Amino acid sequence: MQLETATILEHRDYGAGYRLLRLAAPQIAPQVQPGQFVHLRVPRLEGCVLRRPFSVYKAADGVLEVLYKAIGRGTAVLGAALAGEKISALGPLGHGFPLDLPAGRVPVLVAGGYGMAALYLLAKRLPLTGVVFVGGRSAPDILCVEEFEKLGWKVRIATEDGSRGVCGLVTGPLEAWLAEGRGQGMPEFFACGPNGLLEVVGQRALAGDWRAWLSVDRHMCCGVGACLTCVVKLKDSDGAWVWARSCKEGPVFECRQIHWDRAEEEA
Amino acid sequence: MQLETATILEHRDYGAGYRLLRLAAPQIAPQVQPGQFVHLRVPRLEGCVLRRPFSVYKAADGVLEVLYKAIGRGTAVLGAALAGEKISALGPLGHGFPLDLPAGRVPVLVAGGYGMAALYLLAKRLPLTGVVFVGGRSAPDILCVEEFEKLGWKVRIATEDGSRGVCGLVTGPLEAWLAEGRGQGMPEFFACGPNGLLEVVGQRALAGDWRAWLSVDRHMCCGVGACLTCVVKLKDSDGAWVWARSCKEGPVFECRQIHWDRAEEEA
Amino acid sequence: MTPDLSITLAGIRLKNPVMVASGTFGYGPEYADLVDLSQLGAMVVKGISLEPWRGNQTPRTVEVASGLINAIGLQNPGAEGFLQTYLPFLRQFDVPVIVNIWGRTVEEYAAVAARLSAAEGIAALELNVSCPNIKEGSKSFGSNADMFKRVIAATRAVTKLPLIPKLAPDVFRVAEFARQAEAEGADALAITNSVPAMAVDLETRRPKLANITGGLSGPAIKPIAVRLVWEAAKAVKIPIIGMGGIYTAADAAEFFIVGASAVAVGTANFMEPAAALQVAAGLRDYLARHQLGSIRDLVGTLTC
Amino acid sequence: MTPDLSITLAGIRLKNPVMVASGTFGYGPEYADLVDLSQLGAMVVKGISLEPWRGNQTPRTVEVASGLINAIGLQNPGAEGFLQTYLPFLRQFDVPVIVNIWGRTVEEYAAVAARLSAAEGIAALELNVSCPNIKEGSKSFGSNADMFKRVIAATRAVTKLPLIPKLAPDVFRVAEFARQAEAEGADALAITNSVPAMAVDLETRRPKLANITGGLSGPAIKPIAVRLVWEAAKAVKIPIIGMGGIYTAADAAEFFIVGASAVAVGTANFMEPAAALQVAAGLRDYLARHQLGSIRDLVGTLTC
Ligand SMILES: Cc1cc2nc3c(=O)[nH]c(=O)nc-3n(C[C@H](O)[C@H](O)[C@H](O)COP(=O)(O)OP(=O)(O)OC[C@H]3O[C@@H](n4cnc5c(N)ncnc54)[C@H](O)[C@@H]3O)c2cc1C
Ligand SMILES: Cc1cc2nc3c(=O)[nH]c(=O)nc-3n(C[C@H](O)[C@H](O)[C@H](O)COP(=O)(O)OP(=O)(O)OC[C@H]3O[C@@H](n4cnc5c(N)ncnc54)[C@H](O)[C@@H]3O)c2cc1C
Ligand SMILES: Cc1cc2nc3c(=O)[nH]c(=O)nc-3n(C[C@H](O)[C@H](O)[C@H](O)COP(=O)(O)O)c2cc1C
Ligand SMILES: Cc1cc2nc3c(=O)[nH]c(=O)nc-3n(C[C@H](O)[C@H](O)[C@H](O)COP(=O)(O)O)c2cc1C
Ligand code: FES
Ligand code: FES
Repeated sequence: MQLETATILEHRDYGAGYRLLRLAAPQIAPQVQPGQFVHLRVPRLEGCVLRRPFSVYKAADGVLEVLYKAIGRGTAVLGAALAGEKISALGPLGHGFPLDLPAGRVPVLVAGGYGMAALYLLAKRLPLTGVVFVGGRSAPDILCVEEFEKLGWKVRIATEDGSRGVCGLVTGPLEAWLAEGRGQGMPEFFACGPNGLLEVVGQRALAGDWRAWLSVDRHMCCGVGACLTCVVKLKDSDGAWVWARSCKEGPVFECRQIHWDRAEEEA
Repeated sequence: MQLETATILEHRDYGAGYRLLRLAAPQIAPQVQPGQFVHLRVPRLEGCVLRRPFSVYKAADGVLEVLYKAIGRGTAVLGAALAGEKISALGPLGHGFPLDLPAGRVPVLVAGGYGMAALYLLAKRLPLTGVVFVGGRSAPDILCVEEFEKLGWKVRIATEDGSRGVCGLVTGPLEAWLAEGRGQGMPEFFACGPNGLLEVVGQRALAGDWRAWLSVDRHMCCGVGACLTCVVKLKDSDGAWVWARSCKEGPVFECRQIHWDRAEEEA
Repeated sequence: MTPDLSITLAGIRLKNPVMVASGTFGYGPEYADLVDLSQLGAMVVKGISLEPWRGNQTPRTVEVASGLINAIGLQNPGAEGFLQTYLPFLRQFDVPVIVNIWGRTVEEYAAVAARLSAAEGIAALELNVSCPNIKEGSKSFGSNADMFKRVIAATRAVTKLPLIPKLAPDVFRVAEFARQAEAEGADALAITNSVPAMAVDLETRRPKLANITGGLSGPAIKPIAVRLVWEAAKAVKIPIIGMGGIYTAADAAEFFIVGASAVAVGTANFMEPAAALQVAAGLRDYLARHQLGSIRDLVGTLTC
Repeated sequence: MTPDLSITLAGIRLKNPVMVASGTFGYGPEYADLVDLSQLGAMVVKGISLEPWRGNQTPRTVEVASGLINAIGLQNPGAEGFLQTYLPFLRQFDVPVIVNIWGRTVEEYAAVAARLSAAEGIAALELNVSCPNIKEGSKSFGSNADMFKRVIAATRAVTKLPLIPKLAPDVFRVAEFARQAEAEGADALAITNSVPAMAVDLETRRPKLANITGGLSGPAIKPIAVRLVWEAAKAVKIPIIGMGGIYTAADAAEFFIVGASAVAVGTANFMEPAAALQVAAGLRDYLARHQLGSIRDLVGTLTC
């Protein structure tokens, strides 16, 4: 974990409503593990008091890449940052995905939205290839497909409007694939996306008695475990629950760890 | 008085630390009288709740020009506005300088800082030419000299460090000029600049039994007379004082109107 | 069908529930060239006292993070000045005129209320029992329960006009004050006035306001104001006019949802003179989007 | 000569007068990779209660204009958990550790104070009598004069450690509470805690915080906090730790000028983990520029 004044190398539209932010961050970049994130101070974001967390999409040669979508004021103002500008980055933060798959497992990645970015680094670093399921509302929301294919991964797409891939939710092609015989071995899930997606993947893994590593998305303040904003409920030994900080112990948790109680969770 | 969505036509450095902002403001521009001001909503100035007031430097053909110096956050952020952008302008506001000089008067303009900009429009609109005294800390602080000369005005300069014109305060050349015989007639003063300068000009005018029109610079909120932020003390008929709103009854007051009590005034 | 913005508040019929807040819109003529006053929910004029009042020395305002601190000190032309100079002007417009009043003593409150009640064309009196900028007494009224009660009772006794006490932002006792105002016969409540605050100039080490302290208004106080309205709305049945940092329809909607029946736009007028009209238009859109037929359907709909 | 930033506060020697505020810097390990804890004026840990406490449901924070509303609800590992897990870690650093404590009853306050007093390595106890996020009781302590007194008296009776009550932002009665705390034997005061506030989600019409209300902190409250410190400093002789929206040395200087002897940096840590160190360095520059030999020469120098 470092606080680094990074330099913006490139900042451009990436398609699907996303922007690519490339940063020279020689201290942080080499340390990044898939699923970890960086906490960025958006330049010129006045009237706001928090950094914004983003998963790392690529990290190599002292360079970090982030893919993000403008959803509110912070990401809108971030969009105006120019190549050459400095940006304060705190990272890498959190605990990412495990890379040591037990023998015979088939990695199955399930992504919604920016989840594709977070899972790309995982696909790149995993010792073997597998299959990626990606869902979105419509064709233009589907990110990074070619990137995954270049790494040798199979990509299955579902869109709610059927404009690309299968029509419906990503669970459709996932179930089909599982029914088809799911590759050579036992699936091991890795998911990143809306909380609803995570829960579905978690439930499916539990049903199949497989493991699912879920990257949860929580609002964050400090990003380092100090403020207790980002907590999620984990199962306790005695059937009760305890809080874990998604910025520190997470954002990746194995689905068996998570205590789901939907009513109390964030939307 | 109009609220107009103006378009930035040009925005560039003007020298002396000033920037020139040219606006297409077809509703406001034709109405502007010298000494009036516009209240601008600085684009992207988040975390601030007020507009910023600026004197009009030029107004012709539906175009307004403002010369401003970056002194705080508002003017710094304004500096980033680009040609083509929209900017909300409220104006023209206040009461400016009188243009109907009694016969035989010589107009004497005294300016500090952005005062040169405000007085330029006056020089242009007055039915006759006169002399302009301009003071500043150092040569690079002296604005618009050539502009005035082009209009046929004489310009006398004083800088505190002597790097341009006479060394010292602007009162030096002013006194010298008065002693020399001060042109053909009775001086009529028009001043815009720091409150200290205004007071000196006012005192000198009183001493000579001349008139001095002073444009006071007060912090403003509404700019239209509603909030009572910008008040200055005017002499009352019975020797006491009453408040006047510098955004409405001012910013220009004749020095005999003003009730000076320095201790209570803004720094 | 376009949603209905009209409401009846304290017996006054308003075309829409968005007023302009006292002290931020003058007495009418100031913004009349820019804004059609007839389209305002109500025009709440700057605080009027029995006699003309000069207010504080300058500087009187200072901009701070997402807010403004003001210490105007209630400068005003007095009741007679208002009635002669401004009320006739305001009566040209089809808009309810609410006069914000204050006094240095309980008697002065009653006197100015009585004087204004004798005039035609005033829809209601808003009692400023909370202005943080007056030293002689008004200051303490808002936070001193006994004085607060006496001021309301004394004005109630002399006027038939609807009475709208404007509460001080007393963060821990708002429900108590709201209940007391209701018990004394208030017809509605205005919540909240600006929050006591100060700022210091680091070069001179002097206060940035001549009055030393002033009242913080603007977006900075919105979350505090929403909370105060929510607490008060749970405590009383009389309607509440919510205010504090309202710039947009979204800001206003928060106040309605926690229980305000109307809102007022204050500091935002300095940025956008037509802010109140924009808020009203935006509320209409919001209601339409949420399939609510009337603004009244939004009031107090917070689900906890 | 470089200006002297060291102070002695409630008998504790601090290298510099800039602490980190309770709840914004964890218990030490969280920021230790980024910030040399030994360089902090003091480390004030997140509120500790007798037993472990889970705090509120999520969402627990929401960003608003120039501020943050939090309703963490005082989640903490309890006194034993703190003593076992965190105090040994903190004792590695040359920094005074101030433990912020709270209870749901007067007895719990005394019990946690007693337990912590038995440990080595705690410099002082900060009494959170003002947290707006606890429902059972702590909430009312800060605004209920009688409870406030009893809490201070009860903890005073069981500990020799310096006691620092942290006041609620009660805008109209801060002087009264400050005097009462002094009378009950408090060694210093911390002013202010966050300001009760709320925010509403317009799509769901639900509160943005699971706890409905929370405490507003950050730049939005700075002018309010400066004013509270000023009022309190006039009322008491014991030193005051000022806080609320401090991001820069300029922010901090305002607090010193109105009478704070030390300051704490809270919400700013989330943006800049080393904010407290930057504030201390900036204060040194400010003192040098103003030819003041010590930070003590700045305290209470407001000219009105
Ligand atoms: C571990 C993690 C990794 C993330 N990775 C990515 C990524 O790679 N690409 C990407 O586009 N987005 C990512 N997000 C979401 C991203 O942080 C938000 O989109 C962003 O914070 C929105 O900021 P805003 O100011 O534009 O939105 P606003 O809604 O204006 O923000 C208001 C507040 O809410 C917070 N917030 C809003 N939406 C989210 C959200 N979905 N998650 C967390 N906080 C939120 C903001 O941080 C801010 O504090 C990630 C979030 C987390 C927690
Ligand atoms: C009638 C009038 C005409 C003016 N004409 C010009 C002009 O032609 N060119 C020019 O460069 N400047 C002019 N000024 C000054 C200009 O308004 C300020 O420089 C500007 O408001 C500074 O804003 P800021 O946010 O950069 O400064 P900050 O100091 O960050 O502003 C904080 C607050 O103080 C106010 N403020 C700060 N300095 C001044 C000041 N000198 N006068 C009034 N308010 C101030 C701001 O408006 C804002 O409300 C004029 C002021 C007035 C009243
Ligand atoms: C410059 C100014 C003057 C004000 N004058 C008065 C007043 O005379 N009487 C009053 O009750 N409130 C007065 N207020 C308070 C406002 O009416 C309003 O309650 C407060 O500003 C909060 O709303 P806002 O955040 O929308 O401004 C004044 C506020 C400002 C900013
Ligand atoms: C996330 C968060 C948690 C907090 N937790 C505590 C706490 O446990 N005990 C306490 O006394 N104050 C707590 N506070 C209040 C701060 O210590 C501080 O008084 C307040 O935030 C004002 O300072 P600031 O504006 O610099 O943040 C907390 C504040 C925040 C933002
Ligand atoms: S964001 Fe602060 S603990 Fe996780
Ligand atoms: S700025 Fe509002 S009255 Fe002049």
